[in-house]
Amino acid sequence: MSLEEQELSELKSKIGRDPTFTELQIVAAEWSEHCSYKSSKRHLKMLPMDGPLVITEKGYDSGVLDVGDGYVVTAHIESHNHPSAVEPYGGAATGVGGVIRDILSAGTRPIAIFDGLRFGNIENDLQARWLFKNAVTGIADYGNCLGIPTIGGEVEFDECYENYAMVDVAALGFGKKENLIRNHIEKDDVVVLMGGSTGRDGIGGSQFASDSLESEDRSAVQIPDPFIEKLIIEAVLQARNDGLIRAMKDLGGGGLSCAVSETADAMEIGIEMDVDKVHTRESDMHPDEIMVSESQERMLIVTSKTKLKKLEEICNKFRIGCSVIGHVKFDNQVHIKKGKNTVANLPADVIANATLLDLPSKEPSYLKTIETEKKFKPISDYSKLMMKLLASPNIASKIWVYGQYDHEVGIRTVVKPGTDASVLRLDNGKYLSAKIDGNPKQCYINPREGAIGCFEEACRNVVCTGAKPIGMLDHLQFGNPNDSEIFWTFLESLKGLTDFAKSFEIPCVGGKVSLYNETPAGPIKPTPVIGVIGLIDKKPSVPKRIFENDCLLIIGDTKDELGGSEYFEYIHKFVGGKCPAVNFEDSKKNMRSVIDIIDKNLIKSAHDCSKGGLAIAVSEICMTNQIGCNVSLDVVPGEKLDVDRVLFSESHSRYLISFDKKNLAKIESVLKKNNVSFNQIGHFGGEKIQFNNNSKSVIDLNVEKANEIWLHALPNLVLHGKKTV
Amino acid sequence: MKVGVLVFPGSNCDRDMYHVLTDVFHLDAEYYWHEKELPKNIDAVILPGGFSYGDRLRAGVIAAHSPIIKDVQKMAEKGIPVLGVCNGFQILVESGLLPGVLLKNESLNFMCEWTNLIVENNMTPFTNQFKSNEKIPIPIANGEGRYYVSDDALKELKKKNQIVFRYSEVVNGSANRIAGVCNEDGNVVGMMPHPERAVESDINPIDNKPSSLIFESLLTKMGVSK
Amino acid sequence: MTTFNVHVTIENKPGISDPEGETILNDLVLKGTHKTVSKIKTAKMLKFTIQEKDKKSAHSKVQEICDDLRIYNPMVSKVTLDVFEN
Amino acid sequence: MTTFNVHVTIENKPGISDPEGETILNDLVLKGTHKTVSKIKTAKMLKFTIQEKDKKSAHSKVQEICDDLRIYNPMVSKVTLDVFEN
Ligand SMILES: Nc1ncnc2c1ncn2[C@@H]1O[C@H](COP(=O)(O)OP(=O)(O)O)[C@@H](O)[C@H]1O
Ligand SMILES: [Mg+2]
Repeated sequence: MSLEEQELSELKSKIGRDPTFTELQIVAAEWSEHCSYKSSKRHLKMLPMDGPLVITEKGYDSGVLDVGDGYVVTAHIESHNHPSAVEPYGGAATGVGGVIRDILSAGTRPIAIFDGLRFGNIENDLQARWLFKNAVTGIADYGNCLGIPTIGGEVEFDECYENYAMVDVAALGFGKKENLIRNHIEKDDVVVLMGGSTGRDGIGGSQFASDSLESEDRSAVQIPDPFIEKLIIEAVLQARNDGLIRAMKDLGGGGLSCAVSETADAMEIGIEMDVDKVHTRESDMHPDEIMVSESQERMLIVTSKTKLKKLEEICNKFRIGCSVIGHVKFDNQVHIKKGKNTVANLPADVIANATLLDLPSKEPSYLKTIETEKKFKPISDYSKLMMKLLASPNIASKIWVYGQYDHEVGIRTVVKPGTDASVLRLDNGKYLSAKIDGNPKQCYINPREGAIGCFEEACRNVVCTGAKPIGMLDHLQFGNPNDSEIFWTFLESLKGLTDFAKSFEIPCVGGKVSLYNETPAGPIKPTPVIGVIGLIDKKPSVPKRIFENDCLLIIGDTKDELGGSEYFEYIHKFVGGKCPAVNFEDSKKNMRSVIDIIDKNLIKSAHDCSKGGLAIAVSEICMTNQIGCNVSLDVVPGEKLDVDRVLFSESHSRYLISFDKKNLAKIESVLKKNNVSFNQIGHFGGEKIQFNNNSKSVIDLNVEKANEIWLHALPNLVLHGKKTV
Repeated sequence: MKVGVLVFPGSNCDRDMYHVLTDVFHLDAEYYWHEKELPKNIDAVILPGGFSYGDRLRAGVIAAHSPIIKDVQKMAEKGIPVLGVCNGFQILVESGLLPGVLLKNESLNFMCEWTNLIVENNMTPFTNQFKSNEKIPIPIANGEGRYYVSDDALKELKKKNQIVFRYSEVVNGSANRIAGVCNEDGNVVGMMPHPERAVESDINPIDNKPSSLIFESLLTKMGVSK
Repeated sequence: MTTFNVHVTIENKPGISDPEGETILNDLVLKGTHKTVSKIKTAKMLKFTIQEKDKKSAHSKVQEICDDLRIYNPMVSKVTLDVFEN
Repeated sequence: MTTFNVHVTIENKPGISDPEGETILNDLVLKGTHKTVSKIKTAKMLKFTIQEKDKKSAHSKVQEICDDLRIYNPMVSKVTLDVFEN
């Protein structure tokens, strides 16, 4: 681990002397991109962070939202891309562990996990298959053991992740407002390291996350221990109930160095600690190794001298380590000792605040021609094409994934994974809905509109359950920021997200930046992943079974926007075209209307159109309800388009509403009042999924057959290496 | 009456079970940490699900050596109702209170899904309100849930009416599709599916009444009127 | 007292199926070009480090632990012990 | 062609922690009366049955399978092969 030459001279001039070896290691860890956000921080400020429900307190690692009646919801998102690319099982599992501890740090109980997974082309890439399979097992083993339900996520495959893994994990917490950790420290307070022992595993992890994979330090492998994490959760929550915690921070990237210096900096205090007091796994660890080790499952707790004994008793009960490693001082210095000797003594704000960069940006040249479409071969058999799409890895059912995750534990899960957003019941009678979404194919073609699209899609998913979006998490994942073209795509995405968040008044309550995501073949496509949290005051829309003669209606316009669509990319192997763009006014009207008709209890279910467009969205409804549907493409609202474009365009802001015929008039009147674009496009019944255009049959599929293919395509590929269609 | 909910390091359905006992069925329930003794005045004992000791070595085997299990053994001998759910079932099997073993699911994966149970024995303290062969929609969530006994032992189980629940379809490769069994006296019952996840209508997408009967059976057994 | 390493191999008794071994064989090994493999059986191993006066007592001690603490479930598995002097 | 048994032992590399072994040691073995055990390390074993012309090719074939099919991840684990003639 090392500092750049210029950073080294900066450090020297700030402290007025040469740093010690340990100081160098500490600063290198903390000034890494991963811990310091040096490339992104000055720009992230543009995101709106405040809102009527947002509670801010210094030192929180997760966002806090007031959901009324004395309760709060916390939220955070993290990624573990680099570690997962070399050790998918452990990397993905410890990713879950890290984000859970962020939720815990605020003093709330983690109640849900979400995972966003991205890999290379699993149809022909064995490595991608291996990565995918092991990452899923890693998340399952960790989350299941903790007893925190994994209730949603996404899975996507794209050539740009060849030999790489994108593992994003988000988590939600819930608790009483009065139980939030206040992070107020007093003189003579003691600093406690709680949890697993400190070993050599994961040394250099944060640096590793900031390097590209070729130059990685492959020693940064972390072994997950969900059992200890579970004990930490229970111990911390009991200590919280007993009022034993003054301040708390989880240990993540940069290990003790980061946790200690960031705590000291945020609280404007000093901390003096002794590395000999840290419970280590190996006896011969150097001070700098102890300081930067990224061993998992550890928490830093500041407590008062008088409460220490009770905290130790709790740790004893839960058989977890608990070392008093230091105490609070008021000199704003981070003072690291080994026994009597000082090995590092630096001002906290120097360590915790790397000099922020202002990197240059330039529009990538590939964007100049990306919208130009090529001429496609005409489609002779749309039904056959549909079967192929239903079996494609990005569209096939993900039940093989979420079926391995305990999504019921905690007995809150009202809407289970499998449709759009999942819904949890809260203790105050309200409901929480959440989903994460990304779309690198669209973000590559248009970083701004693509990012906005991810945001809107996550909103749409939440809106489909009847929830109003109240908060957003952003995770910005890009290649090497020193490449000005890559940095431009980062800025564009960020600006897009900011505009959307401001216009829709959805505050950003947390996020993460992950840069240097490069594979041997080059940078990944821009991969922002957006999480949206929604609140439901009354009853959520739990999808009800659809029967014969129920109606299907679409809200929103279908446009000629097939850039980045599965149809272009999977069927025609074409990357390019016009990226779907969100019209903010239409988007708002449509969201409002959907929430309105759900509130009025007029529908059976709402489903948004996303990957695969209208054709796939309708098929999903049919397959999950085991009923046919007859759809007329000529009455779909929007521009007049060729049949394939109506079927497969991935235009945003569209919702499919299924309902009992008798409610048609009422629904129409709400929609008319809201002045949205809509039409009844079909009715349910029979055993066939049929699309007609001007009474001519375009697609005719047997529901049962389609369902078989859709359900089994993914496990067939992953487990048996078999393509289904 | 008082129900003891045992808590082992790594239990994670204890709070769910407690909620159902107290908030849904208005029972007096109390947690007992695995190192504690069970007081004499307990009327029923429940071992909830989770990952005691992280499922290390084998699910349930380490917890089966907990001090509190000796008390459970004594209570079981006295005829007090004991229910083990999921990991609780695994612990009861590993401690010898119930016959058989629970092996890795045939899929080799953790499985979380809704399934249907058939009630085979409606004479236990947890099934006395069921009609024989009644169907219960209920979720499973486990990695080591495949029940196994030798063919001879299976014959014995059948003869002594120790099979309490069976899956209505093949789920994980369990012998005879067994999902739950009891001891010879019928007072100790273990089951892999999670009744505590199915008794409330807002989280049960199918029908919450059948699962409720598991707890109502206990109330009936104890002579508590609902 | 001498330090011994005792390797305890826990595997299914004959007649008890081993889906994991079968899956590795069928879905992984035989899918490739490796047709000479005819069987794969999985087992779990615990390597004990133990201080005992001699090899024999190291063996009997670990055997006792395995039986007492149900390190293996005798209904479905068997154990094999190999003792090595450190 | 001869039939060989090849035992593949997969375990965490030295220096990489083994939480399962630690739990078995601390929460099971040391809780009892067995204080002479100082360490337990877990490993996984795959027993291959393979037809090859000699011991050497049985060894190299199985090693190749383990590497190719990513039976273990060399980042975390190491494998040891023991070949036995049947
Ligand atoms: N990795 C995953 N983990 C958990 N649930 C997942 C995962 N991938 C997909 N799902 C679930 O499958 C359903 C469909 O996912 P997706 O196609 O991404 O939905 P949408 O198109 O509505 O965003 C959702 O309920 C989602 O939460
Ligand atoms: Mg959706």
